[in-house]
Amino acid sequence: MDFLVSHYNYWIFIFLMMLGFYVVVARGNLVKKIIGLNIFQASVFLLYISIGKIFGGTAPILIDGNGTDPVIYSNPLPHVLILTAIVVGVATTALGLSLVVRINEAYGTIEEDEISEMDLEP
Amino acid sequence: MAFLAIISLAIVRIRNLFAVVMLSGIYSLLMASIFVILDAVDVAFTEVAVGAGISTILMLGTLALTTSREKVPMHTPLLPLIVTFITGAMLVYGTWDMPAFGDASAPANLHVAPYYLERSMVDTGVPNVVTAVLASYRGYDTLGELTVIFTAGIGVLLLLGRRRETPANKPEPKVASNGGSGRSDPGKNPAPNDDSSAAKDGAA
Amino acid sequence: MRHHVILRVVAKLGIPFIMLYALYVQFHGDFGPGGGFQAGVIFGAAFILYALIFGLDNALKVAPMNVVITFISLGLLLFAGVGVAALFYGGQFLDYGVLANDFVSGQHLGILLVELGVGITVAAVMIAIFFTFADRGR
Amino acid sequence: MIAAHYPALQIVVPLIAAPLCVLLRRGMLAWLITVAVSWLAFFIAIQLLQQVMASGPISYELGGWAAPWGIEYRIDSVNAFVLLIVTGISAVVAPYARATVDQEIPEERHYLFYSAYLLCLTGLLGIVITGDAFNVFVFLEISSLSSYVLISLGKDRKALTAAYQYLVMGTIGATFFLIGVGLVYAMTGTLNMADIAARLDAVENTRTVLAAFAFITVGLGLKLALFPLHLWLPNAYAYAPSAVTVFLAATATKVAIYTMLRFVFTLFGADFALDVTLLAEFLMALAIVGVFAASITAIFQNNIKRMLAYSSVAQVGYMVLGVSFFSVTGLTGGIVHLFNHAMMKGALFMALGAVFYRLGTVHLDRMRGLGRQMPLTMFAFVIGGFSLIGLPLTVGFISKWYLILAALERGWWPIAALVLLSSLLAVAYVWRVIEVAYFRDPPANHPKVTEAPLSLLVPMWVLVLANIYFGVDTSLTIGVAESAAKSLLGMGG
Repeated sequence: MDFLVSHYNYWIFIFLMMLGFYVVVARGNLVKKIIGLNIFQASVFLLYISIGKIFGGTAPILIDGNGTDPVIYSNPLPHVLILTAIVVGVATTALGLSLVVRINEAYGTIEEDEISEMDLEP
Repeated sequence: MAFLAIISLAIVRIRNLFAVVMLSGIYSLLMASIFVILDAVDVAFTEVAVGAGISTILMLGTLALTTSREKVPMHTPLLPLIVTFITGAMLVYGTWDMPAFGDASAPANLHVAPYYLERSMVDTGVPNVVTAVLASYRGYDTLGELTVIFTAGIGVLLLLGRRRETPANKPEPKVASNGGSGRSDPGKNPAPNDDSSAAKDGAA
Repeated sequence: MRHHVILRVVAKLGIPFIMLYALYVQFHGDFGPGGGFQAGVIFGAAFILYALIFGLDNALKVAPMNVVITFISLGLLLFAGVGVAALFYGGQFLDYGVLANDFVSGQHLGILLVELGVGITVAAVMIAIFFTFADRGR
Repeated sequence: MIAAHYPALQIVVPLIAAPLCVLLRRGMLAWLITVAVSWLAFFIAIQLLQQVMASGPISYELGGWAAPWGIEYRIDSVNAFVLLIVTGISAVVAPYARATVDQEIPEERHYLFYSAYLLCLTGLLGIVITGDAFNVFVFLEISSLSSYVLISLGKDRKALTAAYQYLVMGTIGATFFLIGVGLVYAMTGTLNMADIAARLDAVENTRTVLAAFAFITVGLGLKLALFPLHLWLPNAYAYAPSAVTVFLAATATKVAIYTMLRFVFTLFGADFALDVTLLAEFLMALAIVGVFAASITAIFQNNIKRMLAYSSVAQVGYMVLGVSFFSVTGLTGGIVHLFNHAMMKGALFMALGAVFYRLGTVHLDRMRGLGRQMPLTMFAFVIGGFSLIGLPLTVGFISKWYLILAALERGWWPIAALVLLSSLLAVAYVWRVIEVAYFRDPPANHPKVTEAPLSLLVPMWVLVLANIYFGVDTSLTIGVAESAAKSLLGMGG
């Protein structure tokens, strides 16, 4: 039971992660794929942040400034990593979407099936 | 948390892409509030600005340029389901030996992290440890991150940018938007193009 | 949206405050949550709001594409430049400690400059991406 | 004094050059910068390799913070060698790019193109040089994002879908990698590679580490186009602009393989990979199936760029095969094939780029009689093809020789036989091109084609001659590769 309580939140993240992943692999709409990627990545961010959470902790902004105060701070390192990863994520999204726009201009559709049909005929 | 799950399920089901984009904005907001609960205020701030702000705007922009209806897929998504299931199972398997959530004595919170909390004020004089780590201890990562953003900017300009460098092009935006893409002609056979270049090279 | 008086007035009043807030986030990042990236996004959002309400053409008059592109590179150059400056002062790459007389104030200066570089590039990239998307739609 | 900062300069020089190109807004200037930077980077890489070979691994602490707290560069013989490959290829591609880019990309975007190219170079070098697990992710994304853009600039509209497909697959790969790194961090509390390696022993048998290992391997497998995960590669290489294809084909998968080597051997350790997981058997099976499946597909391609792209998937199989032996000879073969494949594929794709420059297509039908019209280009293609097959006196022979040796060393002669057999498949697809180019008459209704300009021929022949030179004199390549293999297996070197 203890084990369940201490791990259930990881499993929720995994559920979200897999939903996002499923959207990416299963859906043919190019925009929806990108949204799926976003969900997928966002849940990985949650996984990282929850690694760094400490019960009873607070945000890692030092209060009296010398680091010896009795307050517990949560782990700042995952926060830093995820800040970077979020930025990387939005960069990917922007690029992916501009590719979608160009594909729509070139093919007139954003459905994967229709595009691959058009590619097959010479 | 339950909200998150419901919204993401809705995203999978709903085929009106406008609704999906809105929902994913809400998803980001919820995500940000969870980040606050988990003490990651900086991350929450960024997630709101990026996920609910910029991403949503970009998505809407894309939908305005393309279409907002998703079509019903023709094939049954069995293989993706299996792949997803295996990945998920692997992850659940992986969490089995993970330190309990919120445990102060987890290895992640013991080795490197306390150093930052103790030293950042002494080393850098910045009380926000996240900023100190971001800009100084792992400043090189941030340089990389900035380069990623730079790359995205360059990429979007390369893909969608229009010739704006020469003001002479301005009066005829319609023409420029076609010429700028260089690929709006769906003809696949580049024959006219290479003939002319071959002729030119032959002359030279 | 050219004739929505309320929108225009509210935006005119609001945009300066958004920018001010961005600057606050930018330079207060050492003490509270925030920093160059968030500030850049907010600053970019101010321009995006302007473009949404007053039209892209007006926005392009305020921030011509050429200028925006220049700022994209300037921010990155500022960041990398701080790192290279540290090399010239005899430190390792990105070692801000050597930038001023004592280590801590050098670090502080370095962090400030670096965050500024992040802010500039992020804001410029956001504006550039939005403008190109909006421009494409016409 | 400046020599001490070579590791930082290796990355910083191309990184600063990229925004500089954007600032200057002149295609010509941007190209000059690119060439200068590539050569400078090549020079630095040579210096670094010499330093490493002379005095052991170099460590460079960025920001002056000591290792587990700050990020460090760690250069040993393995990544010094890969740095040399990447910068060397870039040094020949950069001059080559001028003519093809002039033709394939609208003039007003040239400066952006070169900027993206430099970013791609920065990303690849950054992955190779760093000693920090998370930093790998950041630079992986720099190189990936820029290569999506570069690929999408191809003339055919299929380049767009190819780039999109690569973007989705690549992002999934990177995210998997991120999950893996996160799990490792959760178990060890550190991101520095050497530190992880030291602290991982204690938790080696946990399921979390196993899952992390699986995610990192799959994520990188996507990036290096390991057989069942290779779907993005053929289209991406086939429709990208010529210079981009040359550069990516010769470097991107190599860097991904290096990263896998680094994670499997340095972080998790060969013992862990062998004992706890079935990685060796798994990789070997995938490699061999991959070699055959991809080679056979290659035979049926009429777009020659696509054919070579499938052949790249097969060649990745050879490299992974070398790795999967987990022995010094096998690893030497794998690592030396990194180098050799960069040489041969570089030369082959350059020749095709020249063909495309003149013909505007690389379709097999249109290449009839090309052997007489573009003799130098096609002869370069022939030698590159021989190297691909593995004929003696070319670099391809050396790698196959080592692979077969490694197989025999273990007593696995069926595998040696399979390597030989797969070479026959290479003969089949290379021969198709040779036959068409030399033994068919040129099509009558098309204008006459002339030899490619010098700016394309010179870099091409530099690589072709390198193919032959390193096929005869192997002291440099094998020497370094052997020392790299030994250091990976923890035997010093």
